[in-house]
Amino acid sequence: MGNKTPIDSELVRTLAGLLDETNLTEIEYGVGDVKIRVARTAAPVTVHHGPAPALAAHAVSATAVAAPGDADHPGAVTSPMVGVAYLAPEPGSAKFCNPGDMVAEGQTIMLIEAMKTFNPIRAPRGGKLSRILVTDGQPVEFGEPLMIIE
Amino acid sequence: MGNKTPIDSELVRTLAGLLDETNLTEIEYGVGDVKIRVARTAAPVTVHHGPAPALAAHAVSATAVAAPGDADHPGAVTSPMVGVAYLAPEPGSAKFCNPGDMVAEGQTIMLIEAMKTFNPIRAPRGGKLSRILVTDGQPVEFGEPLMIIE
Amino acid sequence: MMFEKVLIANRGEIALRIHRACREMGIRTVAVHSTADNDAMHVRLADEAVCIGPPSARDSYLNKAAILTAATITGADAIHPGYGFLSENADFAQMVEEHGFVFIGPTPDHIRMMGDKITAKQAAKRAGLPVVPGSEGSIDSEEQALSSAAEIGYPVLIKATAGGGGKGMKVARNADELVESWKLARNEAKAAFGNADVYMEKYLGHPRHIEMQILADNYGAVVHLGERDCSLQRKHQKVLEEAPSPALNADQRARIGKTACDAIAKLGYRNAGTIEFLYENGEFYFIEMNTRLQVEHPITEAITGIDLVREQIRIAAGAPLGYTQDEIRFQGHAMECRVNAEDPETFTPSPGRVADYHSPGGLGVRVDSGLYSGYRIPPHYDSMIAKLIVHGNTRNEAILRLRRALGEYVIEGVKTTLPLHRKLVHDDDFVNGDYDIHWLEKWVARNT
Amino acid sequence: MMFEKVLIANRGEIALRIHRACREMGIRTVAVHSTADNDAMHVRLADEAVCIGPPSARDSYLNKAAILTAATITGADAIHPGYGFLSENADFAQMVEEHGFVFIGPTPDHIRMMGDKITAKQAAKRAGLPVVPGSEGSIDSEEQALSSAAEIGYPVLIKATAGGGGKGMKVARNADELVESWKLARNEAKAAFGNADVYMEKYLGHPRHIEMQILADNYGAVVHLGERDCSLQRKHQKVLEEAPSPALNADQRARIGKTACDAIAKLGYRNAGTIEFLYENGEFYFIEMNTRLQVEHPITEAITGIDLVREQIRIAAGAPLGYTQDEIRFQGHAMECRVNAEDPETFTPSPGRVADYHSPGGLGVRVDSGLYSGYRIPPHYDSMIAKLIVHGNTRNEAILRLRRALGEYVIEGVKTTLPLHRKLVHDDDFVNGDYDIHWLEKWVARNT
Repeated sequence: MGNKTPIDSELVRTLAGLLDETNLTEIEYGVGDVKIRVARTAAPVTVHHGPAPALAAHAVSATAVAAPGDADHPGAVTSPMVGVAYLAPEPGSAKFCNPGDMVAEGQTIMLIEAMKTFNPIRAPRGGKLSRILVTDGQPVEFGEPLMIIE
Repeated sequence: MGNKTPIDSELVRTLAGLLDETNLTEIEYGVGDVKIRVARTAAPVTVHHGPAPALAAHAVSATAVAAPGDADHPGAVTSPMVGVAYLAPEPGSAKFCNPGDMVAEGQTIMLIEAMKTFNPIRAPRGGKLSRILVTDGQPVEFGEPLMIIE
Repeated sequence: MMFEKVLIANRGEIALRIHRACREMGIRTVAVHSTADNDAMHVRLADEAVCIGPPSARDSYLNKAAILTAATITGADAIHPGYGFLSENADFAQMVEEHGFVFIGPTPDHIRMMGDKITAKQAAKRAGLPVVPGSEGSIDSEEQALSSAAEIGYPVLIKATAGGGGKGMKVARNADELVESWKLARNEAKAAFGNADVYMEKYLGHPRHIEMQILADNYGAVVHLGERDCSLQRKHQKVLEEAPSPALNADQRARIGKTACDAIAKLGYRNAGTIEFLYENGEFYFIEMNTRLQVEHPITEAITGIDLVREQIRIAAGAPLGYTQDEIRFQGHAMECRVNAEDPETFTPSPGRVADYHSPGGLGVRVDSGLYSGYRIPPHYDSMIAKLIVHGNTRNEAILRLRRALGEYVIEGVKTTLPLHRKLVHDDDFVNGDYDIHWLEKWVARNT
Repeated sequence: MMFEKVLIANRGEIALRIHRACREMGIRTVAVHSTADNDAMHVRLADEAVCIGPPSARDSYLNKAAILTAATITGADAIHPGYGFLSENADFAQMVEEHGFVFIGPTPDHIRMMGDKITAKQAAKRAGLPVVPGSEGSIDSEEQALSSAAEIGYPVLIKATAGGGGKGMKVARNADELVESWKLARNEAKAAFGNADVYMEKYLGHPRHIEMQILADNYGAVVHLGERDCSLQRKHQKVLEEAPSPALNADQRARIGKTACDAIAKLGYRNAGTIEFLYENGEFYFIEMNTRLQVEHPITEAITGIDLVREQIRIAAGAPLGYTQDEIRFQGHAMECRVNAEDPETFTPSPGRVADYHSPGGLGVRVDSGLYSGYRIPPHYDSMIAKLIVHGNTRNEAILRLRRALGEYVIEGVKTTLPLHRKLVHDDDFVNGDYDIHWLEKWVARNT
């Protein structure tokens, strides 16, 4: 595959480290084409039998940078597949939608590329797009929250 | 050591099994010279992390046949050493004391043999001897309740 | 050149096993997982984790596109398929290669060849592996039946060409029984399938399941790592395996090992593979070849000191084997218990929360399991949750160590087959190594 | 005749270790324990358990009468003393024998001989073991100093005969320094101890601690199981051990091994034992002999495949070794981390409740520990709570496996030295095997 989309794991890790250090819950960071947002809400630590055989912190998933809480948001639109999210139909053109826009049910709100196929993601319901949780070109996992429509 | 005091572990196990089966909390059993009492109160199971790496039941300690609760009885006299308990100064003679007797502080209430030495066990306080928890010739552990003086 | 990052396209203990091998080679790991496995041990331990789909295996662990996308996104060099799921899917292996990743396993062609029973048997025969002797075509006369049986040797099994499910199947132990059996089989076949054609095979009454572990590099070097005896099966699922087989001696091992290596060389096969045989009265009969890592590979690792997953990765990265058959030493005896989250009497699956978990330790004991205290065993997948492997200097040492370790193993909160294993390892036939592939079914019927 | 019941006169991981060996030999076990160890793993697993005293070791694990009484009551045949506690107490060994039990270890006389530093060194020298060269008596003149030093070889150490604690101790690297050092040492000795007498020894600046494991039966057969390198020490406590030593080659191993075996044969020693040496510039110097099982014995078990506790029991029961030196094969490389319940920076003990416990598994990993989730580590005893042992085909494999296993090990609720080990195994000097007995102290000072 010629045009892999390499993600800078180190950068994510650095930001995750800063998040810890500064006790922030979210950092958004952009340099040139690269935009990264890292966030962390209180991790659902199992208190009683909790820690479990791994240092959860050391496996900072490269793609799991959205705040875990967003996935449970009633208005969250989650990714139906693993792939790369695109907010505009082609590089340089206008985004499908922007925070504050009213979107209609069935309207294409972003694309997810998987296996060289661009899969349109449609709004599951109409409403106000309150937040976009991913950046253009960001790898997303299955189930990862993409946008919030309220 | 010529005259080892072999204890019949199987018998203890059988009684322990019967205890479970019949849902009793105590069984006393005597045939000829042998007398065995097995008892069990609700075991102090650690509920949360409980079962712990062993089948507690399979290690029925040969000497731990007194009810665990007795050790916590305020009037309990516990064994200061591991050894064999004797209730009378010599075979065939009268017991040092019997249930119902009033005993005086410092009075010898039994002997514990360890390493061929007979160690007198003295009443730590005066009072009424309400129960004798061991039988003549029974092996006892350190800390095992011997009698209850109330 | 060695890989920098390997994607593990599997779950459970085998995903953890592969992760560990990568870690020990300095290779970074990507765990792909379904939403049901968010808390799985290997997901927590991997360098990167990517959720590829919902619990249903079809949409996650069997989802070729999602796995390849995850490999692309994370920049993996190679994909290890483990066992089960896509491990013997030739199309997947081909897609992996077409997308520029390395598939840690054999070529798609070899997977395809061995994936079809008929092609596999033909290929095996051509490559010189012993197969169950049988008639070339249908047996259409008494004379033909008698001459075929004489050639094959009694007992023989007469089977409907169109058949299955035991219909039209008859055993003949000698020439006296043969004609009647042949007639009965034809009649049954005619009645059941509308086709009276029958063929003839050697009948194996009490075979053992014995398999040879093979390693082959890309340069024609092939070695075998001895056999495993996997005769203890219930509903065609292996339950307890051992290596070496109590039934073979060193001579037989060397002979079947050489036959297997020669066949693998002739086939041009690469990477790890297992040739499964039925074994009876000193003779081996090819059943099938597994073109992947086996569940029971750790017992081979124990007796050879060779890390099979490491070897798979090395071979896939283009490294030569680097040792020859005579450098492989077999040391001691190993056994593996597969522990399932199932009722040990009814075998009903028992997923759920593991309240307490404590694995046995000490000399000669290995546990491969993704369990931990508080882990929830998801209901969506295979019920095998742990493998307990012991190694001893002798078979007797291994049995005593296995009993000891089974006694220490604590898995609370779900039902497991540990009690079954604890009983099995005290059985006299087991202790004597005196069992065939039917033995365990009968033992289970007697003991539950 | 093999024992039917063995009493384990110890606690913690080594009591569990001994229990496991007994179980695997079909021998019943008696755990004797203090009230602080009622819930200890080996107490739960043993066939019988007898409480012998309160938490204080003096009144329980060092209470000879209580232990012998427990042995009598339970009808044990033999007593295994483990390490520490009464394991090198000659009087105890003698009492055990006088009471008609078998002591699983050497004779009381050999324990006594090796228990006294001076007797031990004399015995070692007579038996042909290399000792640190030194002057026979005090050095009373410049001429005597010069001739002694020439004989011993520089650098030399001049020490006060009456001394200790570094007073009156001087190093001379060559003849030019010698006379002044001798004078200074005498003056310091005179001032510190009122006695100017000094003697001379070879000075070792950067020695390694290397020890040979020995097994000897009651019939004169002696073998060595190779060496262990235990140079990584902090305050004279071993922290991480490996076998073989990165500093020795096969030739050196064979040579010092033969020297050690010959000495053991000459001494008429029986059972397991360890001869500890300082090693510098290709030379070995006897320090002491441990007449018992060592904490670090599992790394020897890993590279030889020999179960040392089983061998101790077999020898004590009168069995012959049954193998010769040339049948012992050294395979691969092993390392052991001692995990203590201590702050990894201040080394303050950290007893208490283990909230979560998960031990690493997989190929080549062994854990010896009595810990479990919910266990309370009592504050009364040694802080060592677990040993993590790995085995690989090469030293590099062992290091990578150790890193992997340390990463999986979870002990929550108390502080442990796991973080120290996790850092140590990444140090370049460690990776290169480039360390002596002083190295770890400096490393700790730099890293905490």
